[in-house]
Amino acid sequence: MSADPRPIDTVPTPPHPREVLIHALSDLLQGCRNVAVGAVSPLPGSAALLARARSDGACRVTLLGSRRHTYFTDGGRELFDCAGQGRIDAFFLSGVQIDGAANINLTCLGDPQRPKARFSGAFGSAYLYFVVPRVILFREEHDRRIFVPKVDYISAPGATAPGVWRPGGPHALVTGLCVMAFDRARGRFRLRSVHPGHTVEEVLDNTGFDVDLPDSVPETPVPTASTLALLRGPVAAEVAETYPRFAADLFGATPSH
Amino acid sequence: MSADPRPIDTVPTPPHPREVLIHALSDLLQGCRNVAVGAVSPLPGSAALLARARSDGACRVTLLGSRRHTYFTDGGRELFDCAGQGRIDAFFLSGVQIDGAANINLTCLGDPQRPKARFSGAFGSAYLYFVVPRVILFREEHDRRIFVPKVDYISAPGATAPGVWRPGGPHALVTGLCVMAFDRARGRFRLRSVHPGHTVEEVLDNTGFDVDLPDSVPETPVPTASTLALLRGPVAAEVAETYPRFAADLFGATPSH
Amino acid sequence: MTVCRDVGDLVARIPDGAKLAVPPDYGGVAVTATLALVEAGRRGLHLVCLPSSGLQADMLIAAGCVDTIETAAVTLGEAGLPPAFGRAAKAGTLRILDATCPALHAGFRAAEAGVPFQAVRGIIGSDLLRHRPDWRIVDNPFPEAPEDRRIVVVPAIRPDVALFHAPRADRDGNVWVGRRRELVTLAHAARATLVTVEEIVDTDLLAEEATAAGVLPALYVTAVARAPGGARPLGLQDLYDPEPAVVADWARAVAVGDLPAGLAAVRGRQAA
Amino acid sequence: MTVCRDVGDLVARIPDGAKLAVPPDYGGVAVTATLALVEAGRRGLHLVCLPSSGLQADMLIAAGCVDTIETAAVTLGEAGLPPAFGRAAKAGTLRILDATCPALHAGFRAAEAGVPFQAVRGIIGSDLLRHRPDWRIVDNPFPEAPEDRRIVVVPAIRPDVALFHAPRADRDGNVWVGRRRELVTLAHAARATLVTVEEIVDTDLLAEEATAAGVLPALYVTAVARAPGGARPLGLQDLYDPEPAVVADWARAVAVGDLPAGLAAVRGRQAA
Repeated sequence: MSADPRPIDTVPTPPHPREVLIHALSDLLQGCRNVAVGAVSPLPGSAALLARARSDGACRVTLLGSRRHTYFTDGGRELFDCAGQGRIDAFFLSGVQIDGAANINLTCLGDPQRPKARFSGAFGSAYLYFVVPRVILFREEHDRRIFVPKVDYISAPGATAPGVWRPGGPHALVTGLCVMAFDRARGRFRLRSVHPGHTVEEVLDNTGFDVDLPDSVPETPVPTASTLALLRGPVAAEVAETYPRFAADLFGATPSH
Repeated sequence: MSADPRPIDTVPTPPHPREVLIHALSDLLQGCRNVAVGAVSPLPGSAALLARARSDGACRVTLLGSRRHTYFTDGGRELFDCAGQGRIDAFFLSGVQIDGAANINLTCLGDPQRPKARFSGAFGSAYLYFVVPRVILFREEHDRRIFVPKVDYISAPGATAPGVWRPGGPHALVTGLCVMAFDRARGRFRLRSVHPGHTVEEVLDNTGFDVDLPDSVPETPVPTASTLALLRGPVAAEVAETYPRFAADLFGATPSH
Repeated sequence: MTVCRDVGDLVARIPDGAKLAVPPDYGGVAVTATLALVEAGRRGLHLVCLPSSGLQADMLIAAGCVDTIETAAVTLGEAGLPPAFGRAAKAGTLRILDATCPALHAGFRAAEAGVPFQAVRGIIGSDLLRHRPDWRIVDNPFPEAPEDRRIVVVPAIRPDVALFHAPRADRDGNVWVGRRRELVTLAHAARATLVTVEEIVDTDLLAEEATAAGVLPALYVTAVARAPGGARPLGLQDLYDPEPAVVADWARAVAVGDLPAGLAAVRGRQAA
Repeated sequence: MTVCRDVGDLVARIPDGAKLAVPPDYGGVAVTATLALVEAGRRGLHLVCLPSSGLQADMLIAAGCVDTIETAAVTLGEAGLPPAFGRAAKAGTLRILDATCPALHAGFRAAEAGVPFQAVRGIIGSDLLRHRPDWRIVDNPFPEAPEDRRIVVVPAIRPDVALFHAPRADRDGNVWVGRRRELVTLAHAARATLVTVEEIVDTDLLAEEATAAGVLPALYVTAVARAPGGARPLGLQDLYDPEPAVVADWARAVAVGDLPAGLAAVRGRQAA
């Protein structure tokens, strides 16, 4: 059941910045048949569920950590097997550092033997980044500590030397400020759009690597009223099943049981 | 329930030649913790169940094709995985031809491209023969068509060139006439015993390869009265679950449900 | 996932020349669908068995549907060697890729894991290897012991279509397979998976944890069709037993070249 | 198969220095048994995670039980990085073998299949590989495409002991794991498998086909012990949910060096 507390006939409140993000992420999933989302990823998870709701049944979503949105029955390896079979069209990755060649660092800062900071680790990134056709990098914060010229540790590389089979790789980067597309041939990011209320200068000031710039950079599209209703209604209720606190905070939603 | 139709207080009828065979096969399984038996193998299956009954719970038996005596839940590969893990101590193989180097042929006679006769195929033999420590070759018929100088097609080799890991291999050969032990170091069979009613000459006359002979060849031991009672009682009833026709013919037994 | 109108509709998705993967005779063979393939006059199939076959392979070979069979064995159990297979083998009219069970499991497992090959112990020294140029001996990068230097690797087996019969599916296409997990592997490895089932149920097979453990998810299932008794005269799990007398009827008829009588014996065990 | 008197009895079978394999925090962690290991003062463990860990790894690291951890990640979920792990990593007092999930699955799968290695896609170009001399790049004998020439192979992972918690076992030692099939792989790969369970039932878990599909057979199970609530404060399948507040209590206490308070928070969720 939808738990949107707002009466239907009022004008919707304008999109929250996170709703713009979810919408931008969701747009990047168009045409995907199977999208998988890692654990503890409420914004990508919401985006995937929104993409599914907009796909008229064509898009299947697997949320790791969700009971309802997990179709797997072969244990923990099935996601990786499934991706290796070419059945997963899109996946989200993040990084404590991300550089201009789309290398991501999920492991440590400084010398790996005596790191200045240590993080969780690579999880499946060093593999999924190679086999999933459309990997979307996502990090809500956007500053020069994160977006660095060169990551301290390559947990998963953005590009690969010749001789290695790689049907997948980086497709785009979405942050709290902007959307960048990744050009695999050039091995560089290109600014695609800047979110409402932010500027190209703000993006460049907060990015530690070079970004290709088009002649004019459009504003990131915001969801239409009907998409927003979809997001705040049935999608929010589905999100709440896996991320109750997140859904309650952003949408005022409770799980649809 | 035992279905032995004979009253308990009569003197047991003397062992049937097949009961001697079952007993001989069972003796070769002493000390095994896990014995697996392939499909359509009533005599080895009976031997394994007799070994289990005599082991005081120490020996586990997996009969492929039996609902009750199959412990596997990971599909068809589990037997092979399990053997590769070193968990299967003994297995039975047979052959349409077997030669003096313990090569077995389950595939064809003549040129494989245009065979004079074709048989079912290798099944798992080309693997299990390498990884199961105690492989017992069994063929009830004993003649020179079967026991040949050199098999036409090596479905599974008795010995292996250096450089190949092989913890398993041929242990013994049991036929309707005799028991032979296989000497892996010499790569040859040695006659161990001849079944009651048969002679060393009969064995040699019907064997197409050279066999090492000890100074004196004992008679194959027959089951004691208590072993016979065990075999004809509870073991026969278990055998009947998987091989009803065989158990009815040999023991007059019906399944224990 | 499509629920097909009937079995004919389902097998229409198997083109001539397809690499078709099937389970063993004791593991959920789609016999009704096999009859439909025979009736449709399918040609040029590359049949790959995980790891063996029997009645199903012989039906397809007898009807001229098969160019190549890749298998560890073919057997009708007590009824012996499948007669059409035996005749084709001797005549040299069938390409036979003899394998051994774990090599087939390894090939399917490699496809399942999305890797190009898997290692298999044993095999070296057998004549199987001499007739399988697609199998290789490589240096073992991780020897267990000094003498452990050479090992066989087999390529991933990626069938065009996997075809089998199972007790039930739900409306989403989730399929109950229970302990017959080679059916899961078949589906993981294949590009398309077609399943006939005893029944299509309205409940979600993934809803209950106890049931979910034995379910192949709809994600891997291309289409299903209802075919009650669809594995007869072979058996189906704990639902019905194989009928060796009918298999023997097949063998007797085909041994004397009477394919119509053989097919009639099998068809006689199918539901109307 | 042994039914142990209690959990202490069970963990007494894990020697100092053992290579100990465990599931992820969401997959049936034996927390009661982990407390028992801490209490027993076990030392020098090589912890190998299929494919990650969190609270369990941090408990063992905080208590000084672990020399080496081999894992794709360590995380307490919303409570962030496990503090004892983070401290040991920075101090260089813990040998960390960083992996990626499918490489661990591949290593266990190789052990399961009895082969010395398995290939894994990807990885090449990551710094993981620079720090894993036990992983190799080899020539791909079966390229998918002309540029598909080099591939990573990882060695089989054969733990001395696998340890996990499951809903139930029967008297023979068959263990219900349901969809958590990585527990099956852990047991197949390990030399010994120790399982704590919510309950030991008198019925045969293999008797019913519907139940059998989710069962790890006793063949692989060395010993079981009853430990109701034995995964708390982590979750167990559909039986109980994880308790992130308790995990956060652990993290807070250990972050300020108060191991006794951290252990008390966890122990407070165990049955008497």
